[in-house]
Amino acid sequence: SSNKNASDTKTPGTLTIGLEGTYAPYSYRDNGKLEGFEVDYGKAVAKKLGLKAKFVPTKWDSLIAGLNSKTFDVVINNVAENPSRKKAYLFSTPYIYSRSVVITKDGSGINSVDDIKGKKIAAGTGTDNYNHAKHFGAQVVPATDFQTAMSMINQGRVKGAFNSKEAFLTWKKDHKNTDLKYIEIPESKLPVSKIAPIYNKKSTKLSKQVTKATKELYKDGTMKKLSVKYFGEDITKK
Amino acid sequence: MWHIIITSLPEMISAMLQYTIPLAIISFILGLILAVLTALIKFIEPSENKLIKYPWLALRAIANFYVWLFRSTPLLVQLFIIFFGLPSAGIELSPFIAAVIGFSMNTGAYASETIRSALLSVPQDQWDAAFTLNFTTRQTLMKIVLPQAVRIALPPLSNSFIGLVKDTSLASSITILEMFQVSQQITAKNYQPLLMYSLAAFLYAVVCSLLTLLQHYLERRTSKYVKGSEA
Amino acid sequence: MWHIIITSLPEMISAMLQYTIPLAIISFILGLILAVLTALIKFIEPSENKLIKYPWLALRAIANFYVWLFRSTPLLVQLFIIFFGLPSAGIELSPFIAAVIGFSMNTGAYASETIRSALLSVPQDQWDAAFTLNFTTRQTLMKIVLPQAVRIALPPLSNSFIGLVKDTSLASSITILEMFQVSQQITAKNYQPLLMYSLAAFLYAVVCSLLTLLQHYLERRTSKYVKGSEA
Amino acid sequence: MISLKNVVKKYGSKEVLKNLNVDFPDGKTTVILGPSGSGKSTLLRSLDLLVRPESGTLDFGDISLDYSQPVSKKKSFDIRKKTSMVFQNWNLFPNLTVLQNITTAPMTVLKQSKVDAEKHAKILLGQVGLAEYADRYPSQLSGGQQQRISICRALAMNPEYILLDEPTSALDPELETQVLLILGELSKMNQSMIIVTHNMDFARSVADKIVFVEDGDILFDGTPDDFFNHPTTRIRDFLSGITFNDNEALK
Amino acid sequence: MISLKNVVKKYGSKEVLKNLNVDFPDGKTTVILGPSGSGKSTLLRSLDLLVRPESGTLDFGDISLDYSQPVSKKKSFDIRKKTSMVFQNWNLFPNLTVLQNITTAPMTVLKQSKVDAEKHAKILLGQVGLAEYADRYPSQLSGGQQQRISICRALAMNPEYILLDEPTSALDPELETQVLLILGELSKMNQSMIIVTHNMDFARSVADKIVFVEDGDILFDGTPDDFFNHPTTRIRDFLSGITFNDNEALK
Ligand SMILES: Nc1ncnc2c1ncn2[C@@H]1O[C@H](COP(=O)(O)OP(=O)(O)OP(=O)(O)O)[C@@H](O)[C@H]1O
Ligand SMILES: Nc1ncnc2c1ncn2[C@@H]1O[C@H](COP(=O)(O)OP(=O)(O)OP(=O)(O)O)[C@@H](O)[C@H]1O
Ligand SMILES: [Mg+2]
Ligand SMILES: [Mg+2]
Repeated sequence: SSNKNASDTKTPGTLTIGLEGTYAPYSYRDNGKLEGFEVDYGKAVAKKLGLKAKFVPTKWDSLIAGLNSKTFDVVINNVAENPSRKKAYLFSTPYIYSRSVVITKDGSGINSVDDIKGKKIAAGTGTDNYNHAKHFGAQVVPATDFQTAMSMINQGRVKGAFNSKEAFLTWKKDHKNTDLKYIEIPESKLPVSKIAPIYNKKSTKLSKQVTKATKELYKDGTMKKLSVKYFGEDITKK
Repeated sequence: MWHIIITSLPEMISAMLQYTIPLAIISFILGLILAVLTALIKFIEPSENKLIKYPWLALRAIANFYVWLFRSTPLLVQLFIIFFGLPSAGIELSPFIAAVIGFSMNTGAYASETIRSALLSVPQDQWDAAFTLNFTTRQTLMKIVLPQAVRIALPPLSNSFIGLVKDTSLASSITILEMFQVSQQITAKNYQPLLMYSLAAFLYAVVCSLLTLLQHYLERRTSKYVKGSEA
Repeated sequence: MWHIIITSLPEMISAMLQYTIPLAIISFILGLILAVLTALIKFIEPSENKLIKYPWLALRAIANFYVWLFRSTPLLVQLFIIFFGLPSAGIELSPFIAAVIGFSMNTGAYASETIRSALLSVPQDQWDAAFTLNFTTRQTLMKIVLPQAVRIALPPLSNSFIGLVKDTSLASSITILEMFQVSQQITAKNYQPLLMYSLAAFLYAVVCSLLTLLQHYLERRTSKYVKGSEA
Repeated sequence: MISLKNVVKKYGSKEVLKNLNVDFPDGKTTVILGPSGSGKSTLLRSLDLLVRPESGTLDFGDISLDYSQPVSKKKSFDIRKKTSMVFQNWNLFPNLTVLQNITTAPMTVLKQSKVDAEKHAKILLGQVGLAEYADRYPSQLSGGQQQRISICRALAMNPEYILLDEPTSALDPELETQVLLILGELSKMNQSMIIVTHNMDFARSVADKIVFVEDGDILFDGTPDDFFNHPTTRIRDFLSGITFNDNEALK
Repeated sequence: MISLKNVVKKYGSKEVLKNLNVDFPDGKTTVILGPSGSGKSTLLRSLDLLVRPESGTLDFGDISLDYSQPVSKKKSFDIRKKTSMVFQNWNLFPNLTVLQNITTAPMTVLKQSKVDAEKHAKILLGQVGLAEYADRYPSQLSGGQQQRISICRALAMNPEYILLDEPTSALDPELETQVLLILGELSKMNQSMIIVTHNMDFARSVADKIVFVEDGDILFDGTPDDFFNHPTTRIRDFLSGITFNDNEALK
């Protein structure tokens, strides 16, 4: 990476990364610092590119708007590849292979993803989970953040939630006595989501550089190390 | 671009008619009732009768606290606490009811100050004249003072209402699919937040402008009796 | 619970001191300047001199449009367009500058109406008396009318300022890490939205209450000359 | 007859009425005179309970009231029913039409039917020459017209006494004349009236009795003839409108 | 001398001043009388350009002005410099102290030094007996005191003419006397004054010349002696305060 200064970043020498910062364990705030898997991953990539990572936390809509207006070089915020996004934006190689699960209460009558049909299911507006839940016929209730979705299940306002397994496991660590559980969705029904950095269409060079850097991080074991640190297992592989 | 606009507008307008406008109207009416009650509690001096006086002063303390609380904290937090916080106290409300309660109480707190200052601006002379004619306090309020106060309070109240229309966008945080939330969902598919936000802004502007026209109309109607004084 | 509060408070207070309060104060001052200018443009009748009259009327049309636009669209959308929309017109602003522009222009639009109505409420008699003494329009405004108008406009302006403090939470949507956004980031880890929101509300309430005290102090200072009339 | 006995009214530590005793006879016009701030309005308003003196008694026909005791709603109602006040600034209700200004109280308080109340109101309006103004709002009328309407409003309650506090001092001389002529008529019809005024010519022509108040004390209580033709030094000074040295008043 | 010639002022289609011609002599007190709404205030305000008639001319010493032409800033400044208006409701500036009310215009407009302006103001305050009120605000004073201060404010500009529009009609009789005494003094010192008033006794005692206005026309222009002692029928009616039938006025 000797031509690092040729990177087409917004601020020379800096990789400006957009994220929400409100989704543990991907990115969140602890002891006054931004932390999480995506934060560490972003730092590692930037280091490989010889750049300084600068994280800009903001709202989801603002991340999209910021991509359009090139306010950020890249958004690393648990964004899954899908055809419509691929049409509008560029992706680097994925850094997580994420499984969405249905989170529900014991005895809710939901035993498989097919059971959510016609039921009230919480999911974040604008997320892939929202679209998937809809796809399975759920009556989707928008939830602003993960805890809100859990509260809504506990309060009986919804029957379940559609979210990433890792987010639920992280939450469960803090709520050991919960009677919430998750139900896996077989790959035949819902393919694994490829979570990848997303760019403005014009950032071809940068996206390639990040792909290269990510591959190096896979090779040198950084990805696995980070995954184990935050998720307890390696979810960075297919 | 036109394609996006044409496909999104019907959805957004329908969300507007289904949630934004009913929420605003219902909450405003309830808020106004609450505001009048609160304003009267703060305005009317209790009689010396102890059975009335102390409960009244207690009521007034509650009213003062209520107004202070709802004016000095963000509306978003108020909605959140009503919807997500009250269930832990055993009170579980549907999103729409929670929104109506939150918006009414917020509007009520602000509007009560507007109404109170309008009541205060009706001169003591009017009270004297009414008492001399043997009107009771209640009759004086209903027939003489409130009608005059409403006239004075109308412009600021209309502004509050217009503000409320725009604030209904916060209802999305308690799972209501109001117009702004719908525009965000559409954004999630077409990745044009700027355009969708502008479209939402346009719809708000249309509603607010219509409401402003209504306000001018009401002002003209209720100011019948002050026309002479404009000469 | 106390642990959470004690660990979060310093972070939130520091975000408040770094963004919330400076944003509110700077925007309010700029907004006030803008408001006074806008109010004067709408208030002062241009002289008959055509070189002055037509540009002035054009300016007034702009002022009217500005006030209408910023009052009838949501502040969030205004911020969004300034920060994410203007770059496509080649104007790229830092988040803080964009926020200051958005908040000032929004405050300016609302406050200009407050100031204009305060100017209108200074009686024509005062103008007559000043003209008779050969004051120019500008001297009359500066020495006689504005000081009286400020006194009248102070309570509603203070309310606007308190509103602005709470509205700074919207700055998070243009990438500013203000207090409320910090509280949401903390929430992501501790899963206590209700507690964190209440904590945020508490901090807003503290600031707003302090500001209200300041308002009362200013009102008392500027009302020196109306004291006699309270008797 | 209305009798006040030993009436004391304080504002803060200042005695505004100092142990006053005075009668207002039935069917007569009593005029209260005195310099500004002497307590005339306070005295008049005590009769109607708009001001509550600290002590003293009010006797009014069969009603008697001790100011130092709490007053029952009923007693206050009965006293106000027998009196009606006409104010210096008219205090018409700006949100009601002229007709409504006159009829609202008879309908609300005396439970008259709308038809009766309006009939009576129209007769009264005719008497003061304003029959055609029934549907206007007060702000559309001149001061003299408003004052005449406020007299109609008072009369519509069929009071025993009409109390008038400087009823013409906010009017210019020609409008004043209109109102004074009407009050003169009422006086001739033996309507009981108590009038505070600064207009000496009017006082002289209409009064059956003069009460001169200064500094919360009654300095004169007698006939107009005595007052105007045999004045004491103080009254002569008052009548010739002596000025005070404000600098001394300041100290 | 101030001369108005052929002055016409309309509000809408209504002629409020109908081709008026009138002189106001130097060093004299001219009193303008007339019923309410006759155009007295309009006439007075035309002299000070607070009202702009549609046509006619104003001659004032070496300045002459055609109302139908645009008036230059300089000309308007010069005319206002030679005149000062005292208003019925005083129109003191409530945000300024008594002293500032008097000194602001001399300092701002005449560029007097603060020391000079305050010295002059204090002399004037002394003359009206209010030396000790310099640091109060207008709202803390009585009407009579406020009116005296507004006279000081006018005098502080060293005007050739003082214009007074019903300077005492908002005062009660005793306060009125205070102000009238001061105006009497000024009149004796040959200050040029033009006074609109309803107080006939005062008019009679102070006027060098009487102008009687009715319905935008001048019906009398002459000496007080002629006006009061040899009145026409209309003037006699006016002096005895004839009332109008409002119902006819309405039609
Ligand atoms: N609400 C009040 N609070 C304190 N003092 C008052 C109040 N009302 C009246 N006073 C004082 O009581 C005294 C008598 O006032 P009152 O109004 O009875 O006088 P008045 O004879 O009617 O005078 P005027 O001729 O000016 O109307 C005055 O010194 C006045 O300042
Ligand atoms: N701004 C205005 N617009 C329309 N008509 C007006 C205006 N000012 C005065 N007028 C009318 O002009 C006429 C003369 O008014 P003006 O104030 O000069 O009378 P005046 O003689 O001073 O009366 P008063 O003794 O009541 O003060 C009146 O009929 C009045 O209604
Ligand atoms: Mg009085
Ligand atoms: Mg006039």
